Amino acid sequence: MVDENEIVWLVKKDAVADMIKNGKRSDGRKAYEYRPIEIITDYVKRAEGSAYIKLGNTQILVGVKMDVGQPYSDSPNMGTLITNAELVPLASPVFQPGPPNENAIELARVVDRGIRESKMIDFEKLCITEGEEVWNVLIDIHVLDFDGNLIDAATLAAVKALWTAKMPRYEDGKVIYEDKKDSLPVSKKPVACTFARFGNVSILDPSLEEEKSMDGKITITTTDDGKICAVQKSGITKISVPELENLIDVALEKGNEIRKTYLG
Amino acid sequence: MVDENEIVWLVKKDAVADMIKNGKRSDGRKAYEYRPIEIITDYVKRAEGSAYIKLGNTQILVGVKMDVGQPYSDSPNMGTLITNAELVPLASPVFQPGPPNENAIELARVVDRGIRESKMIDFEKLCITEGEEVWNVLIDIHVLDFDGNLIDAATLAAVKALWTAKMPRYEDGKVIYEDKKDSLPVSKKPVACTFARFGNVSILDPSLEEEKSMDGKITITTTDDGKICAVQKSGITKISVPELENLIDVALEKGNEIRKTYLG
Amino acid sequence: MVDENEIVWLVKKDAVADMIKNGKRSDGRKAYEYRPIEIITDYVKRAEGSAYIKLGNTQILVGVKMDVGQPYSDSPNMGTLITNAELVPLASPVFQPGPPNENAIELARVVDRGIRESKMIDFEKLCITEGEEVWNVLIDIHVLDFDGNLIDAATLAAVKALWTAKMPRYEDGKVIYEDKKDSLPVSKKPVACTFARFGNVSILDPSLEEEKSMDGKITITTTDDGKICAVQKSGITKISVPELENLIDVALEKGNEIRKTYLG
Amino acid sequence: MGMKKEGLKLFENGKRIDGRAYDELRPIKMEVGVLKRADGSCYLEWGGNKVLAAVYGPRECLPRHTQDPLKARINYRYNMAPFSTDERVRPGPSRRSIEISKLSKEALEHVIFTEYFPKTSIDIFVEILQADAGTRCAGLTAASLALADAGIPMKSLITACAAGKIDGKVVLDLGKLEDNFGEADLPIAYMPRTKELVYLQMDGDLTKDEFKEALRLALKGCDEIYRIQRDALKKAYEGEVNGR
Amino acid sequence: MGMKKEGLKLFENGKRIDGRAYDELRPIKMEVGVLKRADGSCYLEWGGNKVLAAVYGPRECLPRHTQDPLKARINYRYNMAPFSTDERVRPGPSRRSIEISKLSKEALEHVIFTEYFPKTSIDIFVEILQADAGTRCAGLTAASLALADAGIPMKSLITACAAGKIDGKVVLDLGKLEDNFGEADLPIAYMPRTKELVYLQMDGDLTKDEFKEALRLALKGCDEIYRIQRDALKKAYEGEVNGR
Amino acid sequence: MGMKKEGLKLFENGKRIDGRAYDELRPIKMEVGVLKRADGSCYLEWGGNKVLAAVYGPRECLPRHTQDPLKARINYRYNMAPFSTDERVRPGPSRRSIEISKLSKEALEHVIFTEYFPKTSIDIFVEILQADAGTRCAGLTAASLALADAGIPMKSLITACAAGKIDGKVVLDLGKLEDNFGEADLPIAYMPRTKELVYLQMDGDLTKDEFKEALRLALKGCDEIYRIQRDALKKAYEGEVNGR
Repeated sequence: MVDENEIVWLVKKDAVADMIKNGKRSDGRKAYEYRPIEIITDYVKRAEGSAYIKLGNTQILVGVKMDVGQPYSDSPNMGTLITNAELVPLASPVFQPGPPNENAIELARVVDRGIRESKMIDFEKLCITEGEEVWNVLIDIHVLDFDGNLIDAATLAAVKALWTAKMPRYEDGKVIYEDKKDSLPVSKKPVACTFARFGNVSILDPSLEEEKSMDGKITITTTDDGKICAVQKSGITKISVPELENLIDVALEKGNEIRKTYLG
Repeated sequence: MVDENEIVWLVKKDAVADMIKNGKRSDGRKAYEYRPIEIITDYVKRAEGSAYIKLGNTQILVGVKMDVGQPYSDSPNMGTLITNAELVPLASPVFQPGPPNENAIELARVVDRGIRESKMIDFEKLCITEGEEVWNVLIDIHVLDFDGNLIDAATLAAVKALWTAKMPRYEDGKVIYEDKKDSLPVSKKPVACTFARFGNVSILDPSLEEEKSMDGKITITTTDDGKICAVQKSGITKISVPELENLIDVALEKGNEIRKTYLG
Repeated sequence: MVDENEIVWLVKKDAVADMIKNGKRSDGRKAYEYRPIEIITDYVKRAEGSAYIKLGNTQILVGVKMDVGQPYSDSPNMGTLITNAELVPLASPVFQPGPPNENAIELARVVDRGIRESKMIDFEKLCITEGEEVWNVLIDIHVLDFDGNLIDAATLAAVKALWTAKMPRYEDGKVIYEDKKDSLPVSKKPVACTFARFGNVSILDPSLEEEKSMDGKITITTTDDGKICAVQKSGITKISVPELENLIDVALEKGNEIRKTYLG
Repeated sequence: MGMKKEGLKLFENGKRIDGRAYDELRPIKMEVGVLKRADGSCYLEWGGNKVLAAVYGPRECLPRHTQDPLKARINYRYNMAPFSTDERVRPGPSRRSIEISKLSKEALEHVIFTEYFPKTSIDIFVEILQADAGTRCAGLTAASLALADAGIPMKSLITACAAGKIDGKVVLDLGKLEDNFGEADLPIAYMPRTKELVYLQMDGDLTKDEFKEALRLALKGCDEIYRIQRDALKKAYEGEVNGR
Repeated sequence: MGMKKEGLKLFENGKRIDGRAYDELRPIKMEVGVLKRADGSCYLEWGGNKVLAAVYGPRECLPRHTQDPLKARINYRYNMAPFSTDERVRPGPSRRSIEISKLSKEALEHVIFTEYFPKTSIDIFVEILQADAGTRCAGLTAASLALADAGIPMKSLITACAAGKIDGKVVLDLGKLEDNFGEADLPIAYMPRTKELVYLQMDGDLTKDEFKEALRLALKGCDEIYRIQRDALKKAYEGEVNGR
Repeated sequence: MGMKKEGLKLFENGKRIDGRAYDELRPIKMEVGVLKRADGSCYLEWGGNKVLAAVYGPRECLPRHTQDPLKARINYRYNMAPFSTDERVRPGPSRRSIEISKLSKEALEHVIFTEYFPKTSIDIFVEILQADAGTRCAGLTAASLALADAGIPMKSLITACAAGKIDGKVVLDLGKLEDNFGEADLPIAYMPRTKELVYLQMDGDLTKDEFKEALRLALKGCDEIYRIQRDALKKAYEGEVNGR
């Protein structure tokens, strides 16, 4: 049944989209402008690293935990990385309890890919004994308040948490969480830029209202050395090659700005 | 929809509650009187220990199994205890197949807490090799016929099963279940007393009919030396401090009676 | 609600059953006649062994994978066998995604029993180090197009895949899948014959149309040496002892034919 | 089937390892009406097996979309208690218990007049409290009595029993050791009047003649068990008549 | 309870290991209205605990067959963030979190006027972001404020606090080390006006007198925390009035 | 991406490890209408990939509460057969397969006229029977043909192909070794007429110029594959006309 609310919503959705196609955003931002960003590191003491981020009204807490386990058989001298995202129902009326759905999985995988493919973590330095014991790095993305663009916020918080994390000591087969000192072997600072698509128009950092009206979105993750390390199109949208190339330019430029301001 | 059955039930529920508030129970018992209890030990030969209990029309079979595994890293020289309860659909028209729901989990945890916190099991004596191999004690509560007050019945049967259990032999990394001899390292005899609450009135050992009409209940588990080792309030009830202190006195007294009669 | 389609279906079902009770099959086959069979082995290169089978319009792909693991404690010098069936929703409008339901589990278990009880695999030869490392044989039944009689088709393909499989090398605690040479230690060729039951009439190799109209079915698995190694009655049917003995004769005879033609 | 036994003799001097003759059942006893909450119930001991069966229904089949407008839906849940065997059984359905439940349900569906109770479910729960060999037959035999105790109309009672092969000899009603080290097992269930089979499985290694002999023995076992079933019902009925 | 501590002194010279007196709470602060999406929310710090509570509802209870025609359904989900403890917590409900959620839900159900909102659900989510000891009390205290912030009508606020025993001494509000090596823990929640208990658990080893003393201390703790709750609500209300 | 290769040369003397030129596809063949039960189907071989796609629908979308009153619901299930890779794949969805299914579904939802079939579902199932590299592109290409075979009206076919980087060189259509040890992978799908992208992922390490070159190559690959798709449909259509 198409109920009244749904019709109201379809009208509103079209209005938001029309405005954006005319170059306007309801909060007055420019097409390629981020909402205000606030980051607090070491938010959670039990984690090896953590960062709370507020991007507009989106709030996320990312924690980095480490433990020791076996390496994968095809990379016996490398530590491992697992990234997990929980869209806990505290953060939005539409999030449900239960195991991660396809949206949570996609979020975790896009963040993971940006970090992994940027090669910001030197996994060889996380090997303890080749073929036997390596450090596992576990990134948990805990969304607290959902107001759009989780990927960019979670990537930024995760990179910040990795840069500020301290490794626990490992002694006699036990991880000593009470004694953390060394930094993680990290270099590079990948930054994800997500563009919402309305027809052929793209805007950076969509708010929840914009996400509800958009056709889809494209995330481009870049690194300090001007390279692209991950791209993801999501939702029911198409893009032409010239427009994609344009967004890459924007992502490279905005990535540098974010790096300078928040990961400096 | 409020159907007719439900209205009939609400009326009946109020009638039961009113009667109890007037000091009467439909089966003629006094406020602090248990239904008849019957216990058969060694009911199941494959278990290391077992006890069948009939409390009024509630029937439960508790089995104790043992195997060998790794200790927890924070208690390397101690055996472990796991208590599990299955509310199998054979026992009641309202029990559903599937993993334990919150009621089954609460039952298992309250029974477990009574046993664990009474320190009736000397877990250090269940260590085989420190940090490597210890005995695991697994208590399974299998409810057969549900007529109220599972916690008291299950606790009593579990304690009885632990006291009558015989440990299998452990040889060359294998548990020899065919050869059981030694008793478990047990002392103490914790007894749980559960009081149903109707407004500010409390009655001991509620039957199913009473449980369906009560606001909630309070379980107090005591040990031989006159101590309290576990308390749990459950359901939508409140209690004042003086009434709680009164129930503790009753639980201590009734606990001693039960111990003398059934765990002597 | 009994909808119109259902009534149409009930009429059709009765018509199919009546015809078969009168000794006729809609595709013109005799009571004990198989549909055409086509087998392609080594269909999937990544599997150690594989066979694609087409039985009428039923299409199944069976793959055999091997890896190394611990033996069961009660047979420390024997390899292991696991048989799994996935009724993937690609194969039929009524198959649902999700873990195997009772039909998929029964299919896997009947195929497994035929192979296991025929003793066609010499599990002792799959032992690498007694009590520590043995080969696991994993048979996966992947149904691609469901037109009836999965058990016979899957058993035949599984036996063919086992006979044509090549074992990978095992070196320094690693399975080298790039290097496969030796055959599996197999002898015997179990063949399953499934009879659909319509009242007291039995027909071999039911098509989907026939399965939808039948009361139930009986599978008899026989081996080269004229022995019976597995029997399974399934569905809501009964059978008299003389009729069962008759079906055993047919299964022994048809089993030999299939062995000669397809497992020669 | 199929474990190596290394020197263990299962059949020697005409006797089995527990002293039984080749065609002798283990001791069996049954009692109906043992549970208060269930609509029908039966407790059964059979050798070392201890089995409890309960029936609920006919009752409204929920969730509604699982209702059959033309007949009752039969559910059967065979479950082993965690402490019923030497190695603790993990709670929850296993592949084995799912298969046994399916086949047992189908056997009972054949005899229950399901068309009398459209849109309802009849739920049968079988708990194996202690397991020797032959639990599926014990469960089905008990379930059949629990259905009778619940007053569910049936064409016939169902009686189940197995025969098997040990040391090359076909025998009735395998015990636990015999089952572990035996060469074949043939569990069946029949309808006593017509002797038609409604449950049938076999695994192992039997010639055609051995199969026939095993069938014959299993049917003979069923005959004896059917008598015990009738006695249990009679006893319960008399109890009822006498106002117990 | 019950870990061996080997020489560690938890109570010495009238002081606890973190310097507190026996009847002293850890530092506590609370703030309501911290989340945009939720209908009500509260952030609470209590010693090393960091807790966020959110309330959604009353809203349509789905799926429909879970609706109660006479009152609102209360759901409570206590959840530990994976990075909230030294050993990473596996996401998803544990037996412990299911029990805590059940008892907390029942405590709140006692004070919410559920009959005002038939067929709806009121969903309470508590995330433990960083865990010290006492998270169930911290969660329930925060949830109570989040309900107030959401404007859900209640008979009373709820305030929760625990007392316990260390080195044979009854003390207020156990910290993490005290909880690991202590001898008893008694978490309660009360309704401030009547001082009646709506949440009550205990584990450990207490004589009757110790139990009474622990209750007395826990109630005293609740009194203090209730003041902090009222201040947090007042602050939020003033903010609102002043157009924040 | 990202495994260490230690001395292995992937690109030498203008040739790749399997002898292909930098801009050369692996051999591809397709056939539609290969399954009897499905409404549409396609079998595709692409290098060492063997892929089967089936389409069911439009059919009633169940359970009902998942129906969309304004359009068809598209479901896409990418699944790897357990024996499709060297290490057996555990049955059931993985995080990887859930992501691929989501993105593939969205690509197809862009071209299917979903508004023609409100309240229905169109279910697309892709089974990877043997996996080389590039299974997501192979699956999507096959699924597009299966939809055409099922007669589902679409704005456009979809054609998918990937480009990547090995030994610093941008090349078309990575094989398995190239994928394991390569430096980047860029799978795309386009609509042939407009050359707009409806599927787009990338991982690895590309400069902007390399990215443009990879896009150019992938589009060229799509052009070739689109021809093969059309031929497969033509062949099926002719077969049908000729009464096959």
